[in-house]
Amino acid sequence: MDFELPPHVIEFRNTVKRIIRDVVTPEMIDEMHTSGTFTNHTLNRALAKEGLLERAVPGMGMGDPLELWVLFNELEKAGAPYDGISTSIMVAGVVQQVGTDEQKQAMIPTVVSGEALVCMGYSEPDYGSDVASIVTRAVRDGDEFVINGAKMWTTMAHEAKWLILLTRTDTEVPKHKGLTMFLLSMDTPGITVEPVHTMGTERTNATFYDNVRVPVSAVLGEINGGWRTMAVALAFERGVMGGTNVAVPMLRHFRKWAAKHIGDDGVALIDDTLVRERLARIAIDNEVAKLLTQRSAWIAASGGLPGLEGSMTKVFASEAYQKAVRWCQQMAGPAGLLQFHEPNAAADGWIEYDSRHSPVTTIYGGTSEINRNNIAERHLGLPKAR
Amino acid sequence: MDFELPPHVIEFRNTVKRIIRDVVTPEMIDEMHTSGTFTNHTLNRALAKEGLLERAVPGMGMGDPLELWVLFNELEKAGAPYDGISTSIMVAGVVQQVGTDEQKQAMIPTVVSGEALVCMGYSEPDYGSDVASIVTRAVRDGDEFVINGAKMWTTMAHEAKWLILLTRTDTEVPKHKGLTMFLLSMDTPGITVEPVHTMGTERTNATFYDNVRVPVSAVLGEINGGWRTMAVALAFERGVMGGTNVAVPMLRHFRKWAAKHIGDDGVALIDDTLVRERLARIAIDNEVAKLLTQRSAWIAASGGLPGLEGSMTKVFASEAYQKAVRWCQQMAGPAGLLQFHEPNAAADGWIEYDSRHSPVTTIYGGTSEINRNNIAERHLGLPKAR
Amino acid sequence: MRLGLTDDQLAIKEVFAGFFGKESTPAVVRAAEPGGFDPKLWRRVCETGAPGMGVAEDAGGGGASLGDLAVVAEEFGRSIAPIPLIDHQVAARVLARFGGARTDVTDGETLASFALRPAVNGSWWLVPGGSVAGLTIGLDGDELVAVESAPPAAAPRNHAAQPLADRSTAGARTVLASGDAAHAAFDRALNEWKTLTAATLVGIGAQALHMALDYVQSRIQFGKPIGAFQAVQQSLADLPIAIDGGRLLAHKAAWAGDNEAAGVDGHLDIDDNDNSNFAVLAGMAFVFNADGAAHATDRSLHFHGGYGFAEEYDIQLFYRRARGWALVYDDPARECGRLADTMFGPRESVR
Amino acid sequence: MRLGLTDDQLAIKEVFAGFFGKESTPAVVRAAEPGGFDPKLWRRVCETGAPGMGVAEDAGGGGASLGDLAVVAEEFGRSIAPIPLIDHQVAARVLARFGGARTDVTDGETLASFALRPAVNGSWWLVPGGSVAGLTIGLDGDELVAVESAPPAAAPRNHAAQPLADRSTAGARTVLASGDAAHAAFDRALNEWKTLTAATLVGIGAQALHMALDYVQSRIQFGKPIGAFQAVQQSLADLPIAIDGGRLLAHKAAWAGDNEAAGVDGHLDIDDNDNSNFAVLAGMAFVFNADGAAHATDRSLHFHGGYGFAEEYDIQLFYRRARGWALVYDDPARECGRLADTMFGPRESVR
Repeated sequence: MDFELPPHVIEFRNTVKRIIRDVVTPEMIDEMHTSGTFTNHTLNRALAKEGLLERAVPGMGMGDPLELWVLFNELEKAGAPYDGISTSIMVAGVVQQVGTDEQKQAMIPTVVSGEALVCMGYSEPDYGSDVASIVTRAVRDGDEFVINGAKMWTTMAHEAKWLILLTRTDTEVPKHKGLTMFLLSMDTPGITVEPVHTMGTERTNATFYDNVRVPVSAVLGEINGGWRTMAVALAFERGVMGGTNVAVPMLRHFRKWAAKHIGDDGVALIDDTLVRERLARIAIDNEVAKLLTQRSAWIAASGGLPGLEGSMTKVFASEAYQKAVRWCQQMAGPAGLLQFHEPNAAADGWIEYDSRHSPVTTIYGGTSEINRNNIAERHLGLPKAR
Repeated sequence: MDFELPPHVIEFRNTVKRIIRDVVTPEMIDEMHTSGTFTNHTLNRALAKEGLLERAVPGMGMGDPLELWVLFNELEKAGAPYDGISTSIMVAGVVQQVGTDEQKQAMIPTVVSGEALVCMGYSEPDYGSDVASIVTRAVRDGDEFVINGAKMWTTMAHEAKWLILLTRTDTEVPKHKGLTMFLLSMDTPGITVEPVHTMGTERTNATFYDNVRVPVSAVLGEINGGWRTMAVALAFERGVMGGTNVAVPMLRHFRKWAAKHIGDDGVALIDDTLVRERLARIAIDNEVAKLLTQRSAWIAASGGLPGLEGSMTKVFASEAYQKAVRWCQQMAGPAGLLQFHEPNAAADGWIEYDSRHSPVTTIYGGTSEINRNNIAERHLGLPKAR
Repeated sequence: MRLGLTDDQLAIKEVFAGFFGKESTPAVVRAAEPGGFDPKLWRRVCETGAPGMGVAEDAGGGGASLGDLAVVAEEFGRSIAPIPLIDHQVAARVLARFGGARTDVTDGETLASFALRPAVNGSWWLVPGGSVAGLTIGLDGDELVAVESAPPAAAPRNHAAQPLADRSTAGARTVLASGDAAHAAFDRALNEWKTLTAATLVGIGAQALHMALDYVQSRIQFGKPIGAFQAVQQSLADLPIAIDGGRLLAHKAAWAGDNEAAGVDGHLDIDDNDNSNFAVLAGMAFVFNADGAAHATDRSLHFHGGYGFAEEYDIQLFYRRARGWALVYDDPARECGRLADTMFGPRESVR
Repeated sequence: MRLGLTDDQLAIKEVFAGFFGKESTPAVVRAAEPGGFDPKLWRRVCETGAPGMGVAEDAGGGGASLGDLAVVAEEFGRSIAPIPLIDHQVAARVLARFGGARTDVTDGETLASFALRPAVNGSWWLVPGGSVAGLTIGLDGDELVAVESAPPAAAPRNHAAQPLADRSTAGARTVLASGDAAHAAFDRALNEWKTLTAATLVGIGAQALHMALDYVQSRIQFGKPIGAFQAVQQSLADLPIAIDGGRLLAHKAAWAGDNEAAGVDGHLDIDDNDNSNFAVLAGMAFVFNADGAAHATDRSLHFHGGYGFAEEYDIQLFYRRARGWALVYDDPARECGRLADTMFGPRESVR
């Protein structure tokens, strides 16, 4: 029972905090919400410049494994645009683990320098939770594969230099066993990107693959080993790269606003008994979400694979966040409906934004139902129920 | 949109209220909790004497069909011991609908006079939710059936004169089609009753049937038509015979206590902001539970069969009650732990009692899960999922 | 006792279900964002008589009861029509009640709105319909007034794309009532607004359930429609309960409101769960349906998966309105506090 | 950073899991109802050294940290042992902290209890362990005192069959601390009690989940174990999350408490979710685990079906203790109010 970070990780955290303080301006956050693209080149480069991205890549051995969690936890708490680099660093870790030397040399330096982003093509229009059934085909043609199909939710595809793409290479075997992952450049001819706008402002994409030709050397991992490559990615992510403490900035934004929002009766909103109880419960859940995330980071740093722990954290944190958002928007009353830049908006519009953002958090990266299935079957040992 | 009862039903209600006022004493309620047997002969006879039981029996045509609901709603709100007569009146309705003249003449007068109670033998140790699979056998032997088996949760068996018993008479057909219901006297040789005590104080029973011989004339409904007879019983019950407004007396008990319970700061508990919000939400749910029940009564009184509406009411009311109990026990703090007759017990011990009683309400008469399955399949039209 | 609709109400329901289903499609709703007002749809709804249908016949209106308006409101909610219909109906009824019925308001030619909060420093904060209404009815100190003034050019950007605006108490000002009468009239109108908003929220919730059922029956994952999984079914099974319960409660509030208007005072005995008090039922209906519609749209969006979050799908339109159309009044928890004051009496032991 | 147990703690866990599993079976728990105290079990637990293990070594105790005690508490909770172990451990630590360590208390020969509330009119209300303790530690005005007096004959009948009693401040009275020091010592002890109770509740929840899993895997309905239905699985899947989260929180509180005792003050920055403050973590652990254990036992009982409600099944024993062992202190909602005072500052705009 020692919850304190080791000194060198504290130093790492202080560096992250300093960079955030210096680089992440309200204007930067504003631009991210206006553009819908949750990445920022200035921030990425600033982190890269001090070697933080390199240290965070899993398996590179440059920093303490806890630093991956610390980096994204600080970025998340600050409300900074980090979606681009989180995916990129995770994929860099996958390439480090299963990629060829050629792939490593081509791709990793571009990511850890903060110059290049990576996007992921897993889900398809007809296959979301059931991703093992995807139908985008990659057909061998001599030394090449020819890829045809469509992907959904290819976030950052319009900014990324790299793409990892899950395809079906064998239709004659059980569905998990006929998948192959590719690492390719977004410049490859035949790729089209169409924006998909969301209620949370964030832009994602549909991507289309029309006779996209890649050399056999673009296979990431083994041919027909795509499911395994995806599992490596998931194991790296394990819920420690952001997404489990998003209620922290919301509580901070709300608290600051509620302290200066004086009702007609002269009482500050923060002093309302019904508000205080709910804020305390949000703070408790934030602490628990942090501890569950910290546990995954600790297990990973100790050489374990916190897969189910990540599922548990994700279910808890996303549902606690949604509850917290509902409470905050209700407590704010009409002010909780006003958007960024509107006078009198609760917490400068953050509450309204969180209310639009929160629904997706129990959907992406595995719905709560899929995660609960996994917990029931693999953690509790109950019979398979689907 | 007219929510007012017709004048003659108001008069009926006033009569029920008067009898309750005159007959239902704190001592009577206390005796019910001490004995664990939730019926009272004096009350039953008082209701019978003024013809109220007779009027309430479904299908007898003696009173407005709304009166069934009104009778049990008033008894429930008063916290009176009514479990015995509610089952009895329901079964009297079944006998009225599907029984032979002989059965009607033998059984109904004993019930509507408040003299005899009825118990029900449906569930078995191994079959609760899956009641269609029960294995208590009834085997034809000339003009008789010989019954062997065991039943669980045969509440009132130790007080009842009559028993309706679900048995398997044919093992060669699909399970719903081989069931037969019997109406028999509890005096019939071969029946043993063993008490089963519950955390809610209420006593129920396990009953055992050892070569119990009954004439063919004891069949209630058709041979192998037991499922249909049970459906008639369910249709009569339809959630209007108590069980959906049990949070009403709890709120009343809590409110009265909270008004006189003064904290160390001199503030009455009822004036605590956190208490007031929760009490208001309980009152809202009580109103909704009443309206949903009233709807079932109205549909039935208009000639409809409110089966799914009854399921919906039951799920809502029982879960709202459990939430309300949890809140009340928490709001009461340590006083909410003290039982009847202990000094300083919250609401004279009612809160502690409700906390022990409430768990069963989402279990008996169809678990919430079974009811939700039914709603999903039969009301929402979703595919069968079990 | 008759808990369902009268034959007349069934006819009203059919007419407005048809009207809104045809005129206020999701495309129309979407096109009216972010301002939240479609002038063409308003003109069309005026042709149906809906804006003035709640005004007494002798004042030139349709003479509809609050119960009838609740039937319209549910269909309005089902289509989340981009017009401030409820606000206008409530305002028109207030005007007529104080002898100020105006043909242009009853007809809907002049759009009226009702300020949900008393004015502070000469301004009514976030009046629903305020960005498009030429006439604002509201409480200003101890006076209930109608103020005629030009609406602002635009609404502040808001969650539900509602035509909201802060409105000044300055302008061509008519005093409708003063003193206790003004406060009573304001309370009455606010209770009508809560009741009709509750019915609107029932419609939003019912439509969200309908959309969820469509989606989960057609979306196949793991070789089955996702609606065949108990994980989905158990969660969706709660929705019709809350919708039906919420509708009964909104209807009972409307019935109690009509009784009150007819001079039949309601009864309130919480200890006996016996309650026909308009103010209490209106508050209850608001709280219960604010929660119910928020939950129904949340579950429906969730079971749409990623598509539910995509702007091009319709459920997000409902999700946002389920929240905005209720919270423009207030936090349901604070409304519970006010209900407690009525149900359990004032906080006597607290200074 | 090491979130798991140390090797020593793993050994402690094994010893006490074995002890309670063997000595405090459900039959033992049941036999001790309604009084809630098994003197034989208390004597046996004294042999393990548990009553005084949290007392400093130089005061004659086992020198265990609060973290070590939390490990014991979880196993104690898992077996819902009918002895007031937590209360005694907290009381013994207070005594020792003020130089009043007594061998008879450290050994457990004299049972001590800790009053969770300051005395009012010369009486401590519902002291856990109060019906059997010969020594009561509590706050009386501005003094922290230890009062020696004979316990009452019986406990009032209560939900969890706890050995509760009201205790008088009269008796052989030793003042342990006065003024600010007394209040600080009381707060410290109360935070220890909350932390250890939180760990106890983790044990209750974990055992309730264990019992649910046993039952749903063996109970067949519709031709399958009921644990094969998603309706059951989805609901049970929440339990390990709350249990693991609650355990981490209780352990962090214990760690912060040990730091505080060692003179390392905690840090509190809620805006940054950075919190090592003992008082706040203890309150959080209490609230979170009071809710968690109540929920876990509720779900476990529910999935036992009718049998869960039968007295002869064990889950009802856990259900009642999950509530009683927490609420004997207070409503978690009120504890949230106190946490808010620390986390967000006092209510300055309210007189």
